Amino acid sequence: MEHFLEVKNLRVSFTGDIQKSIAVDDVSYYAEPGEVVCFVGESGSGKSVTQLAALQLLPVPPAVIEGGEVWLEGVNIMQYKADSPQMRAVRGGEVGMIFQEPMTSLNPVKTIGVQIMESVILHLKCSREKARERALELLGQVGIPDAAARLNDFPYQFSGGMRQRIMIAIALAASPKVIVADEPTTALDVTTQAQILDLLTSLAAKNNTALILITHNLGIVARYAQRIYVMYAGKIVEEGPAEKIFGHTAHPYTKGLLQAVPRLDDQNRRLVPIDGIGPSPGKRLTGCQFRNRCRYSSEKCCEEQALREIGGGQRSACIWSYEELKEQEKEGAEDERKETEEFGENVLEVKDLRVTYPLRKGILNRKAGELTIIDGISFSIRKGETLGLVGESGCGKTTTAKAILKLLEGTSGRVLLNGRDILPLREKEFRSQRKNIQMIFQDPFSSLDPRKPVEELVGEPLLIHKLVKDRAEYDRRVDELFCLVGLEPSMKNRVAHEFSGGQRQRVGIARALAAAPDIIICDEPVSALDVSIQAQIINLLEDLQQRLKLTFLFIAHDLSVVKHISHRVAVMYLGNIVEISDSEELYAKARHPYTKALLNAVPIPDPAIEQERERRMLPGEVPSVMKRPAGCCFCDRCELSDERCRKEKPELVWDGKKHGTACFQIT
Amino acid sequence: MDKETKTKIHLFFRRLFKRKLVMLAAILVLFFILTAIFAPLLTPYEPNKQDLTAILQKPSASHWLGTDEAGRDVLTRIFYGARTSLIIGVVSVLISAVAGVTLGLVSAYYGGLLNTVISRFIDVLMSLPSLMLALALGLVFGHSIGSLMIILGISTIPTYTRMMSAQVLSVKNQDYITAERVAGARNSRILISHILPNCFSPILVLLTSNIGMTILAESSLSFLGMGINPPTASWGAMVSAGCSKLLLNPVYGIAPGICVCLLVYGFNVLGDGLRDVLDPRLRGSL
Amino acid sequence: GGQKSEETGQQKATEAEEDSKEKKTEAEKTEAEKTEAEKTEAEESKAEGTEAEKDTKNETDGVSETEAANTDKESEAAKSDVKAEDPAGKDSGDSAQIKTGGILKIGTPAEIVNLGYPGKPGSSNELIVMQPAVEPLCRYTKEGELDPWLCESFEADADALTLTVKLKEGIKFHDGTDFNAEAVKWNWEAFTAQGRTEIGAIKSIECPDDNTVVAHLAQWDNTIPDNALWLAGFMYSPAYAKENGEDKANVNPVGTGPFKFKEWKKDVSISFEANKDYWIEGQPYLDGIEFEFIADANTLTTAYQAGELDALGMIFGDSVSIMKATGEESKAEDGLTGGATISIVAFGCTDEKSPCKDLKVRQAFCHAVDWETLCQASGNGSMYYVNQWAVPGTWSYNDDVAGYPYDTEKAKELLKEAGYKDGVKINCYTVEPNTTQATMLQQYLSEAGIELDIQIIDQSRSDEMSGINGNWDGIILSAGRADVEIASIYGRSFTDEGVRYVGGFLHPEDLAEVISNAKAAKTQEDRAKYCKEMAKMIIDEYCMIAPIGIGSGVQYEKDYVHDTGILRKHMIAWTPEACWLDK
Amino acid sequence: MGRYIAKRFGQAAIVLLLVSLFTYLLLYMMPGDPVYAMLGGDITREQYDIAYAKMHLGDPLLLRYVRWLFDFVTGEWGNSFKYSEPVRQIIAVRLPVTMYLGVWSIIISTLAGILFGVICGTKRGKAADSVIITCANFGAVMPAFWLAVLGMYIFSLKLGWLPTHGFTMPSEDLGLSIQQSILPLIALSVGGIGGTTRQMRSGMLDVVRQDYIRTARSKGLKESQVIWRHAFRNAVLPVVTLTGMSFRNVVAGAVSIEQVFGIAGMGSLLINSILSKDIAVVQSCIMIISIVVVMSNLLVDILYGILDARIRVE
Ligand SMILES: Nc1ncnc2c1ncn2[C@@H]1O[C@H](COP(=O)(O)OP(=O)(O)OP(=O)(O)O)[C@@H](O)[C@H]1O
Ligand SMILES: Nc1ncnc2c1ncn2[C@@H]1O[C@H](COP(=O)(O)OP(=O)(O)OP(=O)(O)O)[C@@H](O)[C@H]1O
Ligand SMILES: [Mg+2]
Ligand SMILES: [Mg+2]
Ligand code: NI
Repeated sequence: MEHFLEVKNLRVSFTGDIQKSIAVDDVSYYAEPGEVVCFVGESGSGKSVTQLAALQLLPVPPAVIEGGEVWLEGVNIMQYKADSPQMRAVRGGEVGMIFQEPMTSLNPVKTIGVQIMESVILHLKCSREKARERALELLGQVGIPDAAARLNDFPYQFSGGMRQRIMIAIALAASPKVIVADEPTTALDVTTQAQILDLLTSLAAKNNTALILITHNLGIVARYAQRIYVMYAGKIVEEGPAEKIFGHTAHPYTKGLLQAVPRLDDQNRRLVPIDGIGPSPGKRLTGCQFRNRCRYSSEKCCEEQALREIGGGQRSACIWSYEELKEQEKEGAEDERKETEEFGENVLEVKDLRVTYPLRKGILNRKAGELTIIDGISFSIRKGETLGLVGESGCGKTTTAKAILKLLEGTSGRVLLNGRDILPLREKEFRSQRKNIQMIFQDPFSSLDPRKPVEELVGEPLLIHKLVKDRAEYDRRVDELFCLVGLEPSMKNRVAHEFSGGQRQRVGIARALAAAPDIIICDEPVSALDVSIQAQIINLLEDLQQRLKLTFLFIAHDLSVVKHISHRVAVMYLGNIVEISDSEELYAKARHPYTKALLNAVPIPDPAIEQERERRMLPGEVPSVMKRPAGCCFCDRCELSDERCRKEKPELVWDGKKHGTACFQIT
Repeated sequence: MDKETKTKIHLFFRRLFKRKLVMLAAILVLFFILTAIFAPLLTPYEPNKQDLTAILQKPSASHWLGTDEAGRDVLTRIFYGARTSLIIGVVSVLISAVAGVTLGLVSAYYGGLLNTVISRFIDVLMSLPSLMLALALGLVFGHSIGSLMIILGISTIPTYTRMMSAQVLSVKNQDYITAERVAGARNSRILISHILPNCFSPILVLLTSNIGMTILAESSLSFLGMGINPPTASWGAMVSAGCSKLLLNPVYGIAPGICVCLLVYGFNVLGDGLRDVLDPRLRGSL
Repeated sequence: GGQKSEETGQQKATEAEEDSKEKKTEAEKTEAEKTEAEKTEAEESKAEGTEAEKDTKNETDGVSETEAANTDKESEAAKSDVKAEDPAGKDSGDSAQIKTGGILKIGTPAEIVNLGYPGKPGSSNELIVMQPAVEPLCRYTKEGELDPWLCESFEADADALTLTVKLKEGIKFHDGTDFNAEAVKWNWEAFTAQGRTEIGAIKSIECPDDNTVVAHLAQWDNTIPDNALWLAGFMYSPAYAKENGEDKANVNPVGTGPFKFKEWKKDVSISFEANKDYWIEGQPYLDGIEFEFIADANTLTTAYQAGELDALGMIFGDSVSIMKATGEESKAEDGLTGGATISIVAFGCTDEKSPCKDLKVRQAFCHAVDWETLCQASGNGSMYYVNQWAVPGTWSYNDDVAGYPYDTEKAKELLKEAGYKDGVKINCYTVEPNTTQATMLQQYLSEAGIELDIQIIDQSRSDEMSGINGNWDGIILSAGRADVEIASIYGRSFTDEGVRYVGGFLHPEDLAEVISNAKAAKTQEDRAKYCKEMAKMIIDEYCMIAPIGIGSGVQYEKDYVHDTGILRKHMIAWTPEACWLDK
Repeated sequence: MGRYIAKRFGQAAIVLLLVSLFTYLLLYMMPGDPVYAMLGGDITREQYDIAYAKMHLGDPLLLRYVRWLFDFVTGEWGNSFKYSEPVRQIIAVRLPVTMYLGVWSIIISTLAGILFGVICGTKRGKAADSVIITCANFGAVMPAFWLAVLGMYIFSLKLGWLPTHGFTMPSEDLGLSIQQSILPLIALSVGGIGGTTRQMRSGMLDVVRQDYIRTARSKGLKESQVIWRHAFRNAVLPVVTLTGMSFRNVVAGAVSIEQVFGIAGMGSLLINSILSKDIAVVQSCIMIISIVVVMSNLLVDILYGILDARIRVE
């Protein structure tokens, strides 16, 4: 075989309860040493299954590998049994794997040293002492400080990013020639994501390893990939060099993906979501799998489409050529986003909000101290405005939201809702007021009661606050709400798991809207969703705001999303707001070093731009409230920090009325 | 929508019975339920009709499994005993489940002092050997079916409470419960219509296998002479009475013992099957 | 042994005895038997003398009817059974030679709590188990006559209100202290101090000399000889009791018996080892006796069949039927008199809620049941039917008791007369072992329109109901003592001074009078007359109890077990010193 | 760690106190007069009064309880009315018997159960799984006394291989002890083996689906290594809990087994003492059981901590 790793005509299916479902359908790809190959596609498109199948790591019932060859260095490893010595030598030895969830991919009851050394001993056949040395070396390579001391620690003692580094160390243990990284950064913060990916690609380049990177984030693809495979419904729909895919997008699905993501460099663009929901392996269409969501589909799409060469190493499975698509695109031109710039009174005013958790100790659970989570933050939101709140994981965004909603103990400061301080109110008194302030949750899966028809969930606030007089009115209102969020009212008797993620989030939005609140707090409402659906939800929220004059506190860790939707943005770090400003201004003229680092870490889905951007990595780990520095909370990761930063805590300094920054080094 | 629920139920059973063992277990349980219901039709004898001239006879054409120490037909008593054993099993499990689940629900949800009090109470119950508890309560309450059910019920309360607490603790921090609080729902509403239904599937599994446990416990109590009041036929009483007459009519002790085994086995396998079906991670691999 | 005795220079007799024992253990049997024979002869002559004395006394006190010559012979014969070389010995005749050594293992489900302290052992099982170590003043003959054992003779004088007991000489307790008149006195007093009333008529005790005890009675009571010489006649070492206290003494039987107490593993076993200084020389033959307590009927019988036990004693219920089913024959003699247990239905006649307070209901109850069949079916053949609270074939048994023949129609009629046209519900309290009986009763009664509601209660609750402070609102299925001497038994239940069932039974004055007459009777004729009258009254006139049957007692022994005497002459008294194993 | 243990003991003391009070009340509520329970029904008023006074039955309930509690705490556990012996002495004889059998049965059932469970969990759906799990299910539901009676019937009576009853400590007579222990141990362990197998199997099924197992496989470990090095330790955690829980029943003794094999252990002692209302014995037994429960819980937690580092910090 001419390629180092080549997979040919891989087919995988799952035996389900009712029928067999095809997860990977005739997929072929290859990778060369030193190359970074990316797989992109929506959730469920078969990216993981493809890789797992190639290494025979799928659970064998229910999965069935129906056919295909996997050639590695000229040997078809598919001929070996899953537990055969040859296959085992390949796994870990020739091919290293890194999985999506760093939290669950390490054995919780074994020290990381054991877990790394196990791999080393297995493939390098060396003594324990040698293995230990190698493990230390690996940990050093992946950037874990003080490796020798940490070898005996357990996975739970590491942060997510560090665990992912350990996973990488394990994957690298035997210096494999191929590394498969299955969404290695999806669960991580942007800053950590950038660190991990940089690490991976640099190690791959150094060792001349082929890196197969699976992701659904197109930004990442643009930054690192050399070649790209776009998967949809178990098939590769487009493949080619990165610049070609971005610059000369030939498949409508790839186009859809690109248009659906908000970008940092967007100028007031309305997102273009891919309509409909993602592929379902159970119900396969004839012909092009994408045709029911494709705006260019025609009758010819019902016929089977093979990948066609379209030049420059790019292949696409669409019947239309690049030019034909371009032609049709002009007809449906992109619409601009309308702007409203008039905001009303302050709906919500937060003044010096502090949240603490008690630390308990001893036999009697005495309160031994306090852990400050939110360290005195202030902001306000005007009617019809969206305030974005960004920050790394654990900085206290959710805590802020919950504190405002009075879901936490240990809150101090003032929270004025329509001018009235709600913090001193008792739960009973506040209960009737709850209809004025609602929330949309991050996880559409866990935020809906899995056992209730969604109609009951959406209608519940109506009943609780007695907003309807009778059953008829109730039904009417619920139907209205469903229509409002773009759901068929006929679906209202289904339960949550009968909806797709996006639809569930719509239900969540409908529920938040039911009581016609003054303000809605959105806690990362789109971060759990696929890019295509993310766009739908963002558009929906924008539309609803326009129509109903809604006010949002929009929490996210994805700066591009926040920038897209918010009028103003507050950047949070370790329980403090370090910078707050109008969104355009913030992105154009970020001042705080942390904000700058954040912006820098966000990839932009365009290889051309990515290549020109200067890359500055934010050092260090995601902060923890347990280890809060004395002065400026950011001082230990900041390049500019000096003595004063380490001793004093900077206050927000206002430049004009709108732009506040909490940093000594700026003014 | 009615149709939808129908297909859902249909699907549920199809998954459940896809494995032959579960099917077999279901048939077993059903079989015993049917014999219990139709006991009078299955036998020409009365369960309590004695024939003191024909005691402890070996199996014969007229008495397929022989007779017991009062000349009653053993097979007939097994049929009727199925009633007692099933009723005892089901009702006492319901009693303990209702009590245990309520305690667990309330203590885990509210926490604080209530939790402390309930947990200590459960600790106390747990510290007492269940048989001794049943025995002591039996002396206090007597040995009617009713009190036996209460007694057996009380001694299994802790299991439910513990399990329920753990469930509630995991569910109570889920976003959908927070969502209810955000919507302004009262605690009672949250507890009853959201937390309870979502904690129930492991309890359901426990329920089925506990029915078996209770039937077993009843036979142990009978063996120690603390069983149900005569002349009511119950498998437990028969096993223990029959065991001491193994040399006279071996079938008398062995047959009800096998019935206990089969029924309890049926319930257990059914419970396991339910667990597998209710566990979404196992779907498709069954 | 021999060396030691030389050094200490003990008496020759002791030396000889020790020697003989040593030889025995060395299996030089012929010699040993010779020595033994000499001793036995001497003893026999002694025993004859005693009997002669006793004859005269018995004539005067007139309690034990006429002392027939054949009784003498019989008792002698019974005794000579024990003697190895007696050619006329019935039991031992076939197996000629007595073998010594071995441990007799007796399996039993009985529960033993008290072991020997005067007045504490209550159940007949306890009396049986303690006999290897603690002996009574008198045992019983087959006819139920007192048979002097630790005493030479006794004399009860109704007019002088005395009971004079002459003791055997030279007997020592296991702790080395002497058995003498003071010891008897202490034992009787300790017995009463336990709160027991059996020998309550004894007003004072004097010891004219070391071997004579005289008890002075407050009033004449013809039950005194039996109670004082048998029940209260088990002689415990006063010295040991005083030194160690009641509790310790109660679990450490120190008497005069052929075996010394060795170990009591609670609920597992009690073991005794041979008493080398036993007052009958050459005896005991066994090295030890061990009672194994096994509650489970299956295990007990299986252990016996598997050869792990030599004998089964004090068994009932399931064990008996299992043994029967496996074709084993009980070695017990039929028609034993004293100390049997009787199963009865005791009617609660006084409780307001009890339907049984109506005589007609009680009679209907009795007519409704086929008692004989019930007795057969529920007793597994170890029970025989009686229609009164007395032992058939004894002088106190009344053949004129009409009883209540099985007649369902009559029962219904009586019920109707009592005003229960639509039937009546009666509570039946029973302990677990009797439930089969109860369910059988239930069946009969339901045919006559009586619904029996069976409530299984534990023993202590049952005892409480039937005890001095108790009462019950239906019937109690229970067991009582059956003996030849029934007046004191009746006195314990049907008089105001009674202790058992007193709360539920009526205490009619006429009955009380007959009972006290029976006790105070000075001639056997009177005594029998009153006793028979009592038996008839409580059945035919007041119908306070319905007897179910008397436990005949079964005893299983392997063929190699000889001369235990268990259930041969008396339900309780046996001859541990004479047992031997032919293994 | 020391602090943690101290805290646990603090909690345990409260539970023990409650347990003793609860038991006391329960015994008090039970029908049947303790005097009769001790002396039987055939007693005179004098006998009754003597015993009544001796047992302090005239004193208020609370006073009796407090007196008992004081005695217990000071190590003076009182005398058994029934056995006329110090309670400590009685328990000192019985507890070792029960513990000996119980601990062995726990060891047997845990080890066998784990082994079978692992086989089942890894061979899910195969013949071995079906056979073992069917046996385990039946084993778990077999009434222990029934099994005991049948076992004795076959092995002791029909085949004559084993003694029918009795118990000897191995220190006294090893051969006899082994012979006598075989049947009781089988009867005691079968249920446990069944239960542990089921638990272990479902634990394995849970664990083999976890991501870290996939990680282990992706390292190229052999399937057996994956199972024993990675899956086992995680899957065994619930079994540890189960075993810890079963300690309670071990000390409480298996009454029916003791009865069948004529073994004088804690079970029969407890039951008999309850029936004869021998309060001092019952209370002491319950306390011992509770203490063992507390200790075993602690042991389980410590073991948990060893097996799973995450628990250690909390
Ligand atoms: N164990 C399984 N049993 C049944 N179906 C499965 C199983 N694993 C995966 N599938 C199905 O195979 C299809 C492809 O799944 P895969 O995990 O490869 O998606 P993916 O592209 O990696 O998505 P994501 O971005 O969410 O990781 C999905 O439709 C999924 O439902
Ligand atoms: N119940 C709790 N007890 C103690 N600390 C807590 C608790 N809940 C949250 N924290 C801590 O509070 C800090 C802020 O948590 P929060 O959930 O608000 O972060 P976040 O910004 O929403 O992060 P993410 O992006 O991961 O959702 C975290 O460091 C977390 O460890
Ligand atoms: Mg995936
Ligand atoms: Mg959050
Ligand atoms: Ni034995």
